[in-house]
Amino acid sequence: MGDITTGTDVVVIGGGPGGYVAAIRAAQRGLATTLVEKDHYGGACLNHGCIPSKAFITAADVADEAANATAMGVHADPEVDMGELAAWKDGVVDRLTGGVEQLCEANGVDLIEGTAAFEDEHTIRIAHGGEGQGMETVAFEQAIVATGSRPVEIPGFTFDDERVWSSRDALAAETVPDDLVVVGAGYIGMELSTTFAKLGADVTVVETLDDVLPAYEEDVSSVVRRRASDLGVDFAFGEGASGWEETADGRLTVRTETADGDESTYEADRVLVAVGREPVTDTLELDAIDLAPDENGFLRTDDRARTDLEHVFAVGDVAGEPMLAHKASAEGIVAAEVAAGENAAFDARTIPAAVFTDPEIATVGLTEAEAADAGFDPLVGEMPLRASGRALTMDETDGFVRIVAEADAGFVLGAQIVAPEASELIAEVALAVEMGARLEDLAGTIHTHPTLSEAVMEAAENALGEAIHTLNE
Amino acid sequence: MGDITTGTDVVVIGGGPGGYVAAIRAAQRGLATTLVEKDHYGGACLNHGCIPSKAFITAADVADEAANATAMGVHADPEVDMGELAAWKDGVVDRLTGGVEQLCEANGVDLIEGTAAFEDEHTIRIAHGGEGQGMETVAFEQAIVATGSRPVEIPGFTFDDERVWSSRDALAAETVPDDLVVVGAGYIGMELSTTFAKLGADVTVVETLDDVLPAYEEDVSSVVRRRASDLGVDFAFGEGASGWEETADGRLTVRTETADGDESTYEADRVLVAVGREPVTDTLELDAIDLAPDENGFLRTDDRARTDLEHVFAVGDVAGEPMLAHKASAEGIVAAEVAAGENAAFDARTIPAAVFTDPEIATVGLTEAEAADAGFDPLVGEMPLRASGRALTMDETDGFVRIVAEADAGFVLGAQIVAPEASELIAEVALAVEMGARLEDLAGTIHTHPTLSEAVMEAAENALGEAIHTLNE
Amino acid sequence: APVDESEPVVVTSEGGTTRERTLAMPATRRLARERDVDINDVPASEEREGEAFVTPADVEAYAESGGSAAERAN
Ligand SMILES: Cc1cc2nc3c(=O)[nH]c(=O)nc-3n(C[C@H](O)[C@H](O)[C@H](O)COP(=O)(O)OP(=O)(O)OC[C@H]3O[C@@H](n4cnc5c(N)ncnc54)[C@H](O)[C@@H]3O)c2cc1C
Ligand SMILES: Cc1cc2nc3c(=O)[nH]c(=O)nc-3n(C[C@H](O)[C@H](O)[C@H](O)COP(=O)(O)OP(=O)(O)OC[C@H]3O[C@@H](n4cnc5c(N)ncnc54)[C@H](O)[C@@H]3O)c2cc1C
Repeated sequence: MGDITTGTDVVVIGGGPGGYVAAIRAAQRGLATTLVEKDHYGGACLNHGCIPSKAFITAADVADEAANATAMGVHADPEVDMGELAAWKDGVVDRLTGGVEQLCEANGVDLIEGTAAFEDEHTIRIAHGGEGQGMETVAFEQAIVATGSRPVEIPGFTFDDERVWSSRDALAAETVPDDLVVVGAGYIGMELSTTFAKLGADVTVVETLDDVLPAYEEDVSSVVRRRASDLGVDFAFGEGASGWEETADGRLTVRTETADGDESTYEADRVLVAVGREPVTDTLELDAIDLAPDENGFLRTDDRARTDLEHVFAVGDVAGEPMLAHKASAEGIVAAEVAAGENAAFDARTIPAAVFTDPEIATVGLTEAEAADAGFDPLVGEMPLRASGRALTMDETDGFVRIVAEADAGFVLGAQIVAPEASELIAEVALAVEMGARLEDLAGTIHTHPTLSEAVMEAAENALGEAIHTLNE
Repeated sequence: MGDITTGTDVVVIGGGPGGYVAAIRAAQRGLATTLVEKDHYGGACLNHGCIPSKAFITAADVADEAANATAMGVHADPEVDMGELAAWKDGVVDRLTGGVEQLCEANGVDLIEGTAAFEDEHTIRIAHGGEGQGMETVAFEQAIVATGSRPVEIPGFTFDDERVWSSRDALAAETVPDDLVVVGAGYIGMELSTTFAKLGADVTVVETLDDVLPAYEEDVSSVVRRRASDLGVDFAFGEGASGWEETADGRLTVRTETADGDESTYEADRVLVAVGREPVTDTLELDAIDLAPDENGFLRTDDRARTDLEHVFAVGDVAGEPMLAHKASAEGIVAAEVAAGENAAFDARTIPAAVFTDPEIATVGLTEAEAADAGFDPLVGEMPLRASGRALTMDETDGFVRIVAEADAGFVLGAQIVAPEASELIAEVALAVEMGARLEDLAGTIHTHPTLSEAVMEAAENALGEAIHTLNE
Repeated sequence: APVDESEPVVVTSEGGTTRERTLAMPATRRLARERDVDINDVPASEEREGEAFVTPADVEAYAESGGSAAERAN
């Protein structure tokens, strides 16, 4: 194929949840829209992030729950065939990425496969994959950069050895390693350690800090840490992974070092490095449009998702924290609508977040400490799951719902939930925060019995000093 | 024990979710409160309703999911030991009923075990259970009647034969019958048929109407019907159970009749009659206070939960539909606060309801037809689960989220959800209805990815003609 | 929340009599009861679903102005 040049109103670079959502909305608004993706539609999220990880988690949970339900009279000895699991997961991913492609086409988005780079302020050059596939240039009025992020490597652990896994490699696994070392106890590290432990691996987590999930409060992360320990996950806190060697039988010895220089070693079949993600801008040739990432590599944007250039937007992981799919999509919508001339802006008060560990964690808005720092007089209510009828009938009583409000008028500021289905329960509190709801609104809304969401109501009642199922101090 | 007479501000008759919640709130408000329960604290809900049914459902689901997860590579051959399941369920019930007792005591409620009947407008007589236990009278200022409901019997099927089960008997089962006939395809009938089918019974459901769950829209109930069929549940629609005979080997032959008089028979080990519940007032000697139930047996109340007598309240199942635990508790709170002299009223706009079938159903507010009947111009949005990433990763794609709003300004009027965790997802929409939220509020609240609750947002977007993951006609 | 702030509609009851139905958030209803105000008497600054929608501020304003239910009953 030779060079061709076409023109479009909006070019979207990157087909992840930031980019494809932006492209669909731009097309819905009547703009001629071209989406360029170098790899797979759906981006990290659908191909090697949110979706495959949740598929693995589902299967691991089904097996783990059945294996550990003797208390309720269920006896099973589940075996997980990792090859079959991987194939099913691939099927789920294919269906969703195929769906993204269809939705784009149905909405009239032009799809181009290839790697885009800026040529000048109104032109991109697209290098098609594969030899002899040639180049293509697209002239555009406006561009939306949605190139996402990739896993960070640490010194001594490049991802080119098949024994050194990024999260992407872990989610492409076709077998379960007998021994797995996980470097990093952030949310990706913890989701995957728990999952691989349930799938049968002996997991050791190496973390420089002294607890899992440092972004969360101690009583939140400790529930997950304890459960992971119960599943057999070992923790090496205060240790940083410094390198690895091959053993005689082709396995790995992972070396770690404490701040004081004490060394330890861990033998494993695989080492998963999950220490963070970094924005992807290096494929874009930003120089050509005189745009530079900030000191953390992100493209800075305003609340309209605009970069320093009026006609170039950036959304999703490449545009900064929190690096979450739903934040990427929400920004994608704003960018598309602004590009279409609408008066849109990213004005969500809050972005909920979930960690799909066991139990799940979900948070929204402010913690008690953050509320105090922000100058509020925080009023906090809690409902422990052990007082929840629904939790008891699920045999899942570790965790709690905490609601943070401000004492004056009782406006809901945030919530921290550690519970089965926490990721679903948080939706109600997110709506409460967005709507400017008060504790009485949560408490005064009738909640179905028996559900875990009653705990949201009870936590609000507890804050008001009116709980029925917990004692109000 | 001889007769004693004591005095109290408020006597609460019946310790179910209506009564115990009322008693705790009354005590919290400083009233001297006496709670009389003839049977078990927690009422039908904790002892032979909501809680034991959900405990059975959990275990049945854990086993069923593991047995049917070969698509995702999980191989298991779970066996359920019904005796162990029953013992675990009893433990859960004991823990919760014990909790109710503790909470009552911690709040200063006086507990009396026995059957209460009115002696005059300010006195009840309590007959203690067991021989020689004697009587007790309690003088009260105000009374809250929370005597609940019991399963309806149908002609030919009295619950005194051990082969004829009420829902209470079914939930006390220690073995799984090989063949089970279920009379009635309402929510209790459907929850229990699905559960017993998963536990290994061959289930036939006999229903005079021509579909399951007649209270729900056809596209809602059909999802549950199809899934039940897949589980092996047989349906005999258009047939009413007319009687039964013992077979030679001690089993049952259940006879049914169509409207045209055609007879059929079904052999079974047990027949579960789940055709409805009726309010319990016959133990109360209401004549003594000149109070009479209405033509359906309910005690009529105003929005302060007051009966025709200023100082006598009625809450929960005995006070009318919907017969749901959370409605009982909400009324209990109102009654207690009004009794304490507060300006409380039952002014919830909506009472959500859930059915714990497979998948779950949950509804709140108005359906499309109800909205039209109420004079609204209904605007409806839907998100099928097969378009939800989370549903795909759970291998659960039957069902949908439907949001009903009014077209003018987009105020949310209701929702019908058929999905895993529907009972939890409905909480967000209930809050939306109570808050007077618009479709844009649901659509504009960022929802965590990947979750089922995104489908609530997508359904709202679909109503607005702005969905990303479904096509907007 | 994306609340429509264009034009506050003041929906009052005709000729001083109370409305039959008022929409308000749970916290507002409770506030009204705590302030001993009949929510159906409170002048509404918004309208939803074609009916008066009373906000907490409406209740406070009305209560401050002395329009309590108890008084009216007297
Ligand atoms: C294991 C794991 C689990 C996760 N779980 C969750 C979760 O549960 N919930 C959640 O919210 N988030 C989760 N995330 C994060 C989530 O995946 C990201 O936040 C999200 O994918 C960001 O979307 P994006 O559109 O900004 O970028 P990406 O999804 O990274 O997509 C960027 C796309 O741009 C393409 N691209 C890059 N450069 C070019 C170029 N020059 N030309 C053409 N195409 C280009 C890439 O190929 C890619 O497809 C997870 C991530 C991982 C790794
Ligand atoms: C199988 C089944 C499943 C159910 N599942 C759900 C569900 O998932 N969600 C839901 O919301 N609802 C469910 N329900 C309905 C729920 O159980 C009732 O709505 C709820 O229990 C009503 O509460 P109540 O306090 O009004 O009455 P009850 O719970 O019936 O309690 C009444 C109490 O009063 C006592 N009593 C009666 N007469 C006297 C007297 N004269 N003196 C002293 N004590 C007396 C009784 O012993 C009883 O303990 C279910 C019901 C059944 C049968």
